Amino acid sequence: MHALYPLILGALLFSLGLYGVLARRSAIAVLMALELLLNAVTLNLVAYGSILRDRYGTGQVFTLFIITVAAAETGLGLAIVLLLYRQRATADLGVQRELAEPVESFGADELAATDDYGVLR
Amino acid sequence: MATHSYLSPTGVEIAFVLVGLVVLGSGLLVVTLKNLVHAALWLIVCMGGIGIEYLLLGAEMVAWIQVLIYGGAVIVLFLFGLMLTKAPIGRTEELDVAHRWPAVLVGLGAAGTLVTVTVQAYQHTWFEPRDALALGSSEGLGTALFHYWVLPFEALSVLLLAALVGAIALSRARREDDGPDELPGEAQA
Amino acid sequence: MNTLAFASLLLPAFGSAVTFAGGRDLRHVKFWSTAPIALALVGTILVAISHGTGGTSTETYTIGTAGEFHIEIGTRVSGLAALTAVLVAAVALCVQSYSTSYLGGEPRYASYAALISLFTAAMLTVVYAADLIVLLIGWEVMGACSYFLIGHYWEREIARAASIKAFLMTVAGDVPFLFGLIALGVQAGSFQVHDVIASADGNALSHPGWIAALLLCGVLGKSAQFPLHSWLPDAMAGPTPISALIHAATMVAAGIYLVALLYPVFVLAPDVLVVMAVIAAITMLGAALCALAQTDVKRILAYSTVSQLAYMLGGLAVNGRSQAVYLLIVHGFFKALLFLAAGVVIHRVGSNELSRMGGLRFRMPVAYTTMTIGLLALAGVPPLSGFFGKEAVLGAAYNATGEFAVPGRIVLVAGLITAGVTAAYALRLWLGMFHGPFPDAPHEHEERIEAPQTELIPLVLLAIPAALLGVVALFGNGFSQVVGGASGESGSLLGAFAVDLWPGGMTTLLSLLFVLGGAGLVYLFWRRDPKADPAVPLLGSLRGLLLDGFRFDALIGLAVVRPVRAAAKLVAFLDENVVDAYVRGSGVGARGLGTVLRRLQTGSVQFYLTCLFLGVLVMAAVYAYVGTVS
Amino acid sequence: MSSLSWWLEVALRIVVIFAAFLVVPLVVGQMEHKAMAHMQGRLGPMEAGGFHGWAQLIADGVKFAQKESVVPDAADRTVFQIAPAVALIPYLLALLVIPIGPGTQVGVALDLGLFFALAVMGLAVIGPLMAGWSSGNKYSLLGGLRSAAQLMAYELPMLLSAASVAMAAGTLSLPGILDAWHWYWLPWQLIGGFVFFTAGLAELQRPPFDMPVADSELIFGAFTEYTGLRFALFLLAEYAGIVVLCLLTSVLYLGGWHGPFAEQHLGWVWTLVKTFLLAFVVIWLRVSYPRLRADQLQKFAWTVLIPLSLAQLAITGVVRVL
Repeated sequence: MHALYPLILGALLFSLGLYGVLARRSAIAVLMALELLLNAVTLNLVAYGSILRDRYGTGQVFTLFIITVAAAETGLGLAIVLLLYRQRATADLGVQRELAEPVESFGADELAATDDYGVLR
Repeated sequence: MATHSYLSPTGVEIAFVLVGLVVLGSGLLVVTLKNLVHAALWLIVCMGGIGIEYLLLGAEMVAWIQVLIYGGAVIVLFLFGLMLTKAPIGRTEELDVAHRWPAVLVGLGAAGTLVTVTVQAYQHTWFEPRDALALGSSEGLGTALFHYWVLPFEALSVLLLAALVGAIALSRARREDDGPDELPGEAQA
Repeated sequence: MNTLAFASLLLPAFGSAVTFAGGRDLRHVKFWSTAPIALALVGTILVAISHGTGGTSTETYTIGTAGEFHIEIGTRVSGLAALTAVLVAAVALCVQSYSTSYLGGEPRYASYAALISLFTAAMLTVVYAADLIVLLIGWEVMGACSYFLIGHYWEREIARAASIKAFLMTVAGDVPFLFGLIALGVQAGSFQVHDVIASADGNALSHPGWIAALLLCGVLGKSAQFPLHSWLPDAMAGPTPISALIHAATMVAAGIYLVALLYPVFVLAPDVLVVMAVIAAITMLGAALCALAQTDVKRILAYSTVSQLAYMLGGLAVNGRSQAVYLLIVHGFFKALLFLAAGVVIHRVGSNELSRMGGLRFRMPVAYTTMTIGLLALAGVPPLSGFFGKEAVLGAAYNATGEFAVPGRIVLVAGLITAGVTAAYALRLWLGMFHGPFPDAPHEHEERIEAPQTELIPLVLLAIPAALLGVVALFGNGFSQVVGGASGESGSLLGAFAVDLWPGGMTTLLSLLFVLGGAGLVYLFWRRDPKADPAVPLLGSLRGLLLDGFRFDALIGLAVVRPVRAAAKLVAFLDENVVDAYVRGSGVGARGLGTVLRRLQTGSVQFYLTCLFLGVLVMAAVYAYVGTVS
Repeated sequence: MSSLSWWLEVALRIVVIFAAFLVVPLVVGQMEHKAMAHMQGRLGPMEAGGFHGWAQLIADGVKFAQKESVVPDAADRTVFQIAPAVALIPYLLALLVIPIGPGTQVGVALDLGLFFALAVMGLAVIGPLMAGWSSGNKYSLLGGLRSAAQLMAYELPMLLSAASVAMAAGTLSLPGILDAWHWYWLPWQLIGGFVFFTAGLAELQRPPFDMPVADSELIFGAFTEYTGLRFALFLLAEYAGIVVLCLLTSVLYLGGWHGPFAEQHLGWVWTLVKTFLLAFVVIWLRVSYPRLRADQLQKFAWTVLIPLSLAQLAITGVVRVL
């Protein structure tokens, strides 16, 4: 098999996941996009394991590891999202803005005039 | 190897490309659909497709583990989480950020860069998926895992334990003074 | 002997510390301010006796290094130092015991007494110092002490202004002085007084002229010579005992002492000596004239001090080192006496003004007697000590030859005229204070208002040397043998020829004529109207100018203060509108940038991630491109 | 083996398995009707068709087929319609790898058969979830939520006890496991068998683990809005699940086609006998036990089944090493 088939599939899948992580507002959707990212990586690992004829099974073993980690990550991530949802009644990442300056110092009017990124219109 | 050519793809290659198209299509739907549950369901398709790709690459064990973990556990978790956060039926407006062009730019840029680099590096490389079959079986993978990767395996078990404890701690992180903290769904019922 | 000197030096310092630490208990303060100085006096006298006429002795140990130089603490006892130390200790003791009653009731007496002790210790440090750096420390501590003591009545604006003025003017001299000391030490290769004098004797200094000029600046400041003299009359704002201390023995004497100490350096710079002579001439005559015009008793004495110090400086300018030192010591005693006696009178009368006094000779007989002795000495009436001191300097000027001839003429002429003026203001002061009618009391003979014993005893004690120290001059060259001849202890430069303090016939005649003339004029005008001030008709229209000290302060204000103020305004303007503009500009700029960047700080994690990945992408693309090209 | 005959054989196997897939669950369903009717003394199901009401199942089928297939307005149509298929198909796939007799009497002799079966069974649980969400009904949603919680809880003991057998046999292939089977495995893997069977019941949401469809609380849980054939498909999926679970249990823990005699020729009979016996137990349990509460359910999984399965793993390991 040509090496490019799995590798390009992995690259494109990775780009899709990247887009999803950046573009989705729902925390769960972001987590799903994250799974795409992880799968792109594992696909590459398996492919490289075959391409490079690795006799220690590194590619597949690490794919297993990553799948395990992904499962753990999903569990924890969802626990966090649920906690967030309990406290804020939303899983929307667009309104989680604690990293920004407090609203008081910025002015409510200005905040109202911001878009999803918080960038002033 | 001279026998390889783009013009005469093998059956495995054709299958791989077809399934790959399914994977990419479903992946695209996962990140673009306005309906979150649909996106999650398409994620099943995507994961299953990747599992088949693993099979085609000769990683049999990994393929079934992919189906088992993703299909049986991760997706169920996602659906569970979606239901707990009251995913509505139908389109969720404002599911995406309003200005998607930076994300599109990053996605396209990443795709362009990665594909360019990959093509430049591996345009003359072929490999035989069947070579991986011995390794991809349960015996081969188990041997590799417990001969060479025991320590990472154990470390991973610790990680899983930590994740378990963490998840429990997170979901129990309620104090007395927090007042009633029912799930929205239960409150409704 | 050196140890004893060191102990004498440390005793007042110790007393100062204890006085400071001891709080306000009056008896405690009185004891600890006088007893250590009394012991120090005994110590200095023993040092002087044991030193005798023999050379110098230095004893040091190193306490630190500055570059290749060692700073060594220790004492250097010479004849000059031993005698000056006795003067310092004696005057300090008198001042302290006098102060116990003079200022004993004041709330700040403790700090005052402690500062006097510290002042004394600092002066003794200057006197005994074996190292120029240590000398400098004592020199500057004295400046600080004088600042505090002159400003003792800091509630009064005039005292605050005077203390700041004294500090600034002396420090203005100290800056070049410091450079001079450093240059001296560098050129001599050592800061040891011993080495410095040796290298000056060996003519090993490359630029003695510059060094002497720089050192002279410090001397002018400390010894209140023109043009840095005006702080001294203003320093009268301090308590009277302080004036006695500063004028007689410590602060101002330090400048003369330093020139005498480093005389070989100055001898190497004849130009500086001429300058010194000119300055001395201007100062002695101008100050004496000012003294004649003043109505404030203490200011009269202050200007007289300036004038007398100019005599000493003049003596030094004409190779009359021994004579100058002799005058220094003699003057120390009679000037201390004069101030303390004047303090007694001022305290009883309640005013500094001469016009508020008169006819006190029966009411305050002790003050009258001692003050008469002091004023006779000041005026140079034989056989009192002042006569011999002044005659010695004038004699030196008269006898000056060679390179000292020019300064000699200048000093001689100025000195003779000043002698007349001095006699005039001394007589005026005497008549004004003790004769004629007392302005407010009709029964002037009735009651005695004598001061307490603690104030009178120092007067009597000081009156003895003021009257009798002239005897020293009768022993021919004995004194100059003790203090080390014309050019210093080693005396190798010009030869240790014996210097005779015996008054010369010519100068005695001339100066007595001038004294008689000056005194006679004043007496004549006084006879005409005992109630009036004889200086008014005597000086005529000049009086106003002299009363203001030649309006020298106004001149300084015009020449120094206003330009400095203008410069300060300019600097302030630059600071506020140019420098601060940058500061404010950076603030505004940062704020503006912050406003711009704030728009990036949205709090949206995904936005941050987008930026992050864009950056990574650019880097990856660049890397890929570079990799492709190469 | 020529290519043609290979393809033929594959086609044949698939047809046979598909037929079995359609028939056996119906038999189990009929069995449930009859057994429950007898146990509960219910007279209704005894009427249809005369003797013992043998045609009751056919009557039910006709009734389901006749009914209108309603999709509620509030529902997510596509997902609502696909859900029954998603629930059913995994069991069909699982059947593919389960051997019923020695040698080639298996759909596909997969090297990772056990793994495959468990993986696709895990997929089957998505069906009720989809149904519960897409119905647009809060009872359905709650049913779906309960399903998800329950499924996640019982997946683990099931896998662990299955792993015990795989460990004992040293292979993940189901025929391989049966080849390695000895009679003493019965006591050896007894605990594992109990855990596997119980957890399987919970995954199937059979009573007494039927809290997700608790009819007295949630009407019919995730399936509330379903009617007609789609509802029938869900029922079929449930019975197919019972069949697959019982088959797997018999293969893993009861020796499958092993029997006291005639193993080679009539092995499949032994398998079926064991399977139907287990199915009867399933029905029996439904009739006998009250429904567990949600917390009891979770507690049972985490504090009883998982420790038991871990103990079984330990026992297996120790015996293997000895």
